[in-house]
Amino acid sequence: MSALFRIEHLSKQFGGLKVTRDVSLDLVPGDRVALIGPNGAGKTTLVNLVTGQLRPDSGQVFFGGEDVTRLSDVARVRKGLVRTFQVTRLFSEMTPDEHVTLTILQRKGRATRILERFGHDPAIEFEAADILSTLGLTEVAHRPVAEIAYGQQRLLEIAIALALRPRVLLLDEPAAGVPSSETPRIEAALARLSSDLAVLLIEHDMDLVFRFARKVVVLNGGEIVFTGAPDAAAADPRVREAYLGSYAHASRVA
Amino acid sequence: MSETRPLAASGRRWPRDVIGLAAIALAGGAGYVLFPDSLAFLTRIISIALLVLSLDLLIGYCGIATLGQSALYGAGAYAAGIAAVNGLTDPVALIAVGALAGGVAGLLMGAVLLRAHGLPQLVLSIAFVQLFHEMANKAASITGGSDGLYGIAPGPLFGLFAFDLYGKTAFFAGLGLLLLVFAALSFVVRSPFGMTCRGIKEDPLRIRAMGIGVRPTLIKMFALSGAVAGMGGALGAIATQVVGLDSVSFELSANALVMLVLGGFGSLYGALIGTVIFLGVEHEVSAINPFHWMTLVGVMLIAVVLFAPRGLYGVMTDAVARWRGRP
Amino acid sequence: TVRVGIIGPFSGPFALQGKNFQAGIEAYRALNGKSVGGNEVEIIYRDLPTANPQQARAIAQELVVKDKVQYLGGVYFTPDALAITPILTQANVPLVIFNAATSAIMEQSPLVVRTSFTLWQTVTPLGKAAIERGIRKVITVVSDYGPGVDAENAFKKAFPAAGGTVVESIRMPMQTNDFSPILQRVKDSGADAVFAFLPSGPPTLGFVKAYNDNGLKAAGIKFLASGDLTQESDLPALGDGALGLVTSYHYAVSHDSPENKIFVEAARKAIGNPAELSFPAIGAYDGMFVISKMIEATGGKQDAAKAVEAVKGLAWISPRGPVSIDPKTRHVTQTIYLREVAKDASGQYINKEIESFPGQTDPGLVK
Amino acid sequence: MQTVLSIAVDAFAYGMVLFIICIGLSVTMGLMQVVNLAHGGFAMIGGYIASYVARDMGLGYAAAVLAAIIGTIAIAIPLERFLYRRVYAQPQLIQVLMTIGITFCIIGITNYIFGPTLKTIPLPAALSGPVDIGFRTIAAHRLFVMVCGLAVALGLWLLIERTAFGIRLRAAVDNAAMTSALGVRTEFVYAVAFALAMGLAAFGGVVGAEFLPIEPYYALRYMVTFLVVVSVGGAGSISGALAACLLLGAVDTTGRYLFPDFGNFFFYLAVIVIVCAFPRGLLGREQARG
Amino acid sequence: MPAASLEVLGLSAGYGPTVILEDVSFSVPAGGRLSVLGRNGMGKTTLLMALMGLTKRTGGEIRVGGADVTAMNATARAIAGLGLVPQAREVFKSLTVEENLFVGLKERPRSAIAEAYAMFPRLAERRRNLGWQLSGGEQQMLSTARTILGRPSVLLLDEPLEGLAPVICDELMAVLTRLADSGEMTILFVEQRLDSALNFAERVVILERGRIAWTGTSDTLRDDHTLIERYIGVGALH
Ligand SMILES: Nc1ncnc2c1ncn2[C@@H]1O[C@H](COP(=O)(O)OP(=O)(O)OP(=O)(O)O)[C@@H](O)[C@H]1O
Ligand SMILES: Nc1ncnc2c1ncn2[C@@H]1O[C@H](COP(=O)(O)OP(=O)(O)OP(=O)(O)O)[C@@H](O)[C@H]1O
Ligand SMILES: [Mg+2]
Ligand SMILES: [Mg+2]
Repeated sequence: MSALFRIEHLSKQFGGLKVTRDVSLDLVPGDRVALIGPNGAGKTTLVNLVTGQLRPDSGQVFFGGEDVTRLSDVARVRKGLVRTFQVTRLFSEMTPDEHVTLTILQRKGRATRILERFGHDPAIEFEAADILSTLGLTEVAHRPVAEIAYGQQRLLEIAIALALRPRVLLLDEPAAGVPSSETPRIEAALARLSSDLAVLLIEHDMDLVFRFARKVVVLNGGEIVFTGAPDAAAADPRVREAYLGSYAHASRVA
Repeated sequence: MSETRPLAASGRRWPRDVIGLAAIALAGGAGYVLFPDSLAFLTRIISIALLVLSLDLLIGYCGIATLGQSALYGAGAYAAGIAAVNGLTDPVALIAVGALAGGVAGLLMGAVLLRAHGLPQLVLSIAFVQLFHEMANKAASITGGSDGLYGIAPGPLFGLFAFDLYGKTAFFAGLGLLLLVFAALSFVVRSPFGMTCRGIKEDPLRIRAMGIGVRPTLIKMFALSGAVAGMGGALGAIATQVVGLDSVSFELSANALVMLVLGGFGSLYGALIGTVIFLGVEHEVSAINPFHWMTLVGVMLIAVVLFAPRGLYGVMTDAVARWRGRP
Repeated sequence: TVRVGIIGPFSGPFALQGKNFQAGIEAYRALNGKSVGGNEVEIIYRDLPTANPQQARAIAQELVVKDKVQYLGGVYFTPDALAITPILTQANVPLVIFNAATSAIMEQSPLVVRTSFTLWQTVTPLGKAAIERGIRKVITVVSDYGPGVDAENAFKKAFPAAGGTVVESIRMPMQTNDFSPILQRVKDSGADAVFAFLPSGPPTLGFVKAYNDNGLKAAGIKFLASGDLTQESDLPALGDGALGLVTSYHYAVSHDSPENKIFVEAARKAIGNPAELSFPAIGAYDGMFVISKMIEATGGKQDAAKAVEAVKGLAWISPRGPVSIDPKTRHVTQTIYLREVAKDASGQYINKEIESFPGQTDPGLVK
Repeated sequence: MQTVLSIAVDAFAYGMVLFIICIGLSVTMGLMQVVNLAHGGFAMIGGYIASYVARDMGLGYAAAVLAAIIGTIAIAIPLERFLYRRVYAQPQLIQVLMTIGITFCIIGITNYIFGPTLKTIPLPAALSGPVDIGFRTIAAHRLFVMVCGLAVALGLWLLIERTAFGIRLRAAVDNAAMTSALGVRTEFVYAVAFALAMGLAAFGGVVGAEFLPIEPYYALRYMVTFLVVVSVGGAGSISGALAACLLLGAVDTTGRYLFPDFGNFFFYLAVIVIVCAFPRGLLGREQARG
Repeated sequence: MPAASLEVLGLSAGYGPTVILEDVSFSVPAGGRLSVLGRNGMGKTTLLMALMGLTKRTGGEIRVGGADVTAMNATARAIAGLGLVPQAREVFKSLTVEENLFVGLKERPRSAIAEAYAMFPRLAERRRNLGWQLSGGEQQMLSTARTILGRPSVLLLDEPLEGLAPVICDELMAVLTRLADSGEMTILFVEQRLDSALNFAERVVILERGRIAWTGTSDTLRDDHTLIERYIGVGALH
């Protein structure tokens, strides 16, 4: 299958620090890839480069065969290249329902209409309610985000991403702050994603990584040091030393 | 500033809007009955209220720092004034000219201001209004410079009501305009556009990640805000028949900001209340003691910050909430 | 009772000038009583801190409609006066201007009378006086706003007419804090003298300082100006640096006449701090005189046209010297004095009159 | 060549004056994140005290400067305790409202007490009068201001960037709750910083009085200039403020010499160009990442 | 400061008018380790913030080493020995890593910063970078190290493992265990990962809607699957 999404020789440095070194990667529809690596390896930076929050020093990003390296972040989102944030970025005065509704409106090209009422379209209301219930947010759907617990805010981040109907979804530690008992919700939401969608997951929760991923990419010092099946990653001594440590589950998988 | 109530509380809001508009109309009527001799002053309040409303659109709804709003007001005032001096006398047309000029100036200002954020943005706005001021001063042959643009003689409103000494026509024209604008803005701030703007205010990066362009949205708001301010300026020009350099000054912008914060930003009612209270107090206090009233106004501002940090409108809604909450 | 509404800058950046309005009025009332021909005169002060025509209009309308004043007086700024003139006829109220100095105001309404001056009037005699002092080449430096432009135009007309040349004209922005570069340029221009106009108040201090510090005084470049620049209340701050500056104006607090002695004493008492007395007080004092004459002529009844008619051609000896109201323009005809900053016997800085040009009308109106 | 040198000297002198008057505001606004529009008011209070001490009491210039600084701080401390402290954590617009209120009060009160006339601070003989610096003359006082400006810049930079107090202050501004949870007495740190800023304001007001004369409306008259200069420099950066003052001083001075009729156009166009080129201020730092 | 005991008696706290925590009482002996568990939004963060003096307390009492700290503000409590690693990390964005650590030193000499670098070598590499430039995990390390540097006698940790790579988690847990065991600190540990929480602490408190729902030893909880399912959720433990 031809690549839906491809990174070629991407590099970025801050001051003297090379945070991304000649990274190349591709995703095909249906891919479920986990990107792991030690803290500060450059995972979030890579996402920023791919989604256009940062400009790479060199290298290219292709999406659906088209070079999007020069496109703005907004244009990339509209094409279906969607991310979530490692640290939640939400509007504290708005409710989850409003977040999702606004996102759906955008998808339909109606987010900046002046002569329309917000939240008066039954179809959109229905879709928003559906997405929120998938992530177990129905109960807090109409409370301002400032008042809901952090874990729920994490889930809302994902809800927004889903409302955009992405073709490539980049999840930056979606489970951080979500209790292990709630991670199944995230997994369930991810499992329901359509199969022609490619997902790249960054996570330090290895349980989630190993249950979700069909391929693991390990980043260290800005470079890809390993690409392969989850079992192989868990067994790889370099990966274990640099990243996994005594991770119990890894030994079980291996 | 945060109200804990969800912003666009679903359900029907229009009864509230109608009540709000009726309240404004009623307040206007009460002003007419209670202060029949101060109509020129009341008209001035309305004119400035439009400026403050337009400022609220940018500051309260989009989080744009600006101390240059009077550039838009002045653009409307001068455009209407110059059109009037050159023979356009229909007041409605003059207001439209003001709105157009304000809108165009708004686009321009947006293009400049959106290049920075926070304090630097504030400075851009100051520079912007100062440049406008200089230009109006330099172009004395068309603007009258520091002597003011005079010789504005608007024709009768709708061909029926002439502008008179008592300022009745100007007042009612202003009140009508205010009601129209207010109704339109109440709708706008609850449209998807309004919601997007609030989102931008809090986190533009988040809005971008949702796939919404921040700049185009804000530019739109600048144009809208400019049109509102421009109408205010045009109203002032028609009612006073003179346009002075003060209408494109930093001082006017700063005063408008003070009025807005006083009333409570992020709410259209706050903008109105702030304008009425500030100008009303200033007018009364300065009539009572024309020499030392400034201290009293200063004390009032400090007191508001200490005892009503969310603005006067915030205090009112809190009071209503408490009263409702009581069984 | 007859009510008179006075509009002036009683607070804000021009509070000093407003205070002088008040001093002039109170001095008049102290010396001439608070009633005219049996009609008690009541003064209502309203504050208008800066040029703001909208507010001026609102205040004037309120004074007329609500406070039922029969006369309007005061007004420091031109745009404010222009905002008031359109309502005078319908209100049946005359406006006596104590300061606002643009010639054109008089044309806006037949009910306006002015007792102050215009820059055309004060500056024009300076042209001849400069030539007499051996000055041939002058550079003009004025603040870039209405009065400044008037001053520049007046000088540029009068000086060449008397045989001199204006080598260069500079208009500097109102908010100029550092005058050093401008005076450096003046120095480099090679003129014999600089003609300057700045509104009275804080900036004059920096200007005069820069004149001295940049060595213009030492280089023998003369300093000519309209009297606004050396108003008496600013002189102590200007200090020795101002000694020898030559200005032309319609009034000096130190003017030597019995009428002025009486006036100054009364006005100083009214203002409190004697050092604060300055030229707006005389416009107000004479303005009150004119208003009194109007009240006398109408017997206290409201008749604006008759009141104005009554003072056309009126002539009297003001503390500033002999003056009259020009029947055609309704602007005050007066003596303009050439003065030099000096120290008097008691060590106070004064504008010492050195020459007088009597019977000056406003040349700005007969352009 | 002569002209260029001459302009350069004027530009430098004017830049230093701006710096010395504005730097206190850079501390409150940039570092403490309090938009203190009453800054001019405090500078003016300093000026009045100095004028009183030097002119009416006849004490020396040095005594006047000292008295101005101490007196202004004495007035500022209760205001900090009862007014400013309430708005540190509030939105900037609320701070604007309150500090404008304070400014109005300061203007009203000084107008009432001292009257609306200009007040001067007599200079000692060594500082008054022109000095010949070869190609032109310049006021001795200007040289004095230049030296003061450089000294203040250096001292302040060391204090903010290199001392424990500076680090704690910046931490408290960044996140007051967390700073106090780490055991730092944030209220004390704030009070000291505020006093410092007000002392600088007073110092600037006195030293700069030759350029910006002391009168009641001083508090508002120069507000725009102060705001512009500080913000162009970049939030809380001493070197940024210095750079901005020198740059804007140069633009202003050159504009006024070469094209006096359009002086302000140049100034404000330059402001727009600079801010567009450096959207966070000259030396302001980026504050967020995606 | 050596470890001190922590006693909480009938603590209630909340935000504005809403009360979140109600009548919470527990105690930890000096040098003890206690894990606080509970689902999302049950008030764990609120509890730690209230202990530190950062949310409004509406009732109850807090004692550190026997001394009543209830009336103190956050600064005074920090000086009295409490230290918090907040959930949101709260690193000073505009300060460098080294300056961040400096603020946490309290009265200790500057050289003590080396301890933090020994704990997290990654921070030493980034010492001149500003707070906002750090990656999520680096911020977490910085936040934890900053508080530990101040040698609190009672350390409050709000999900300190979030965002850390597994190797780093291991190391941090080892450090924390050592600190408690050597009697230097009493540790209150809020964590979402049940196994880490149970392995670390001998005792556990479970919060449910702002009240203590269960308290007991880790071993009891580990073996009681119905209890886990009820208060924490299915599949929490592998
Ligand atoms: N703007 C910047 N300036 C300087 N250094 C930066 C900047 N942004 C990121 N870095 C550095 O680049 C490195 C990679 O950061 P990045 O956020 O990509 O890490 P990460 O792999 O996502 O780590 P984590 O797992 O902790 O989230 C970090 O060491 C960080 O300090
Ligand atoms: N600022 C606030 N204002 C009002 N309510 C709040 C606020 N912050 C939190 N809450 C509410 O307090 C409750 C407890 O929140 P808290 O953050 O203490 O939970 P938590 O147990 O730490 O959750 P998590 O596991 O997600 O971190 C939640 O219901 C939340 O909605
Ligand atoms: Mg990351
Ligand atoms: Mg929590």
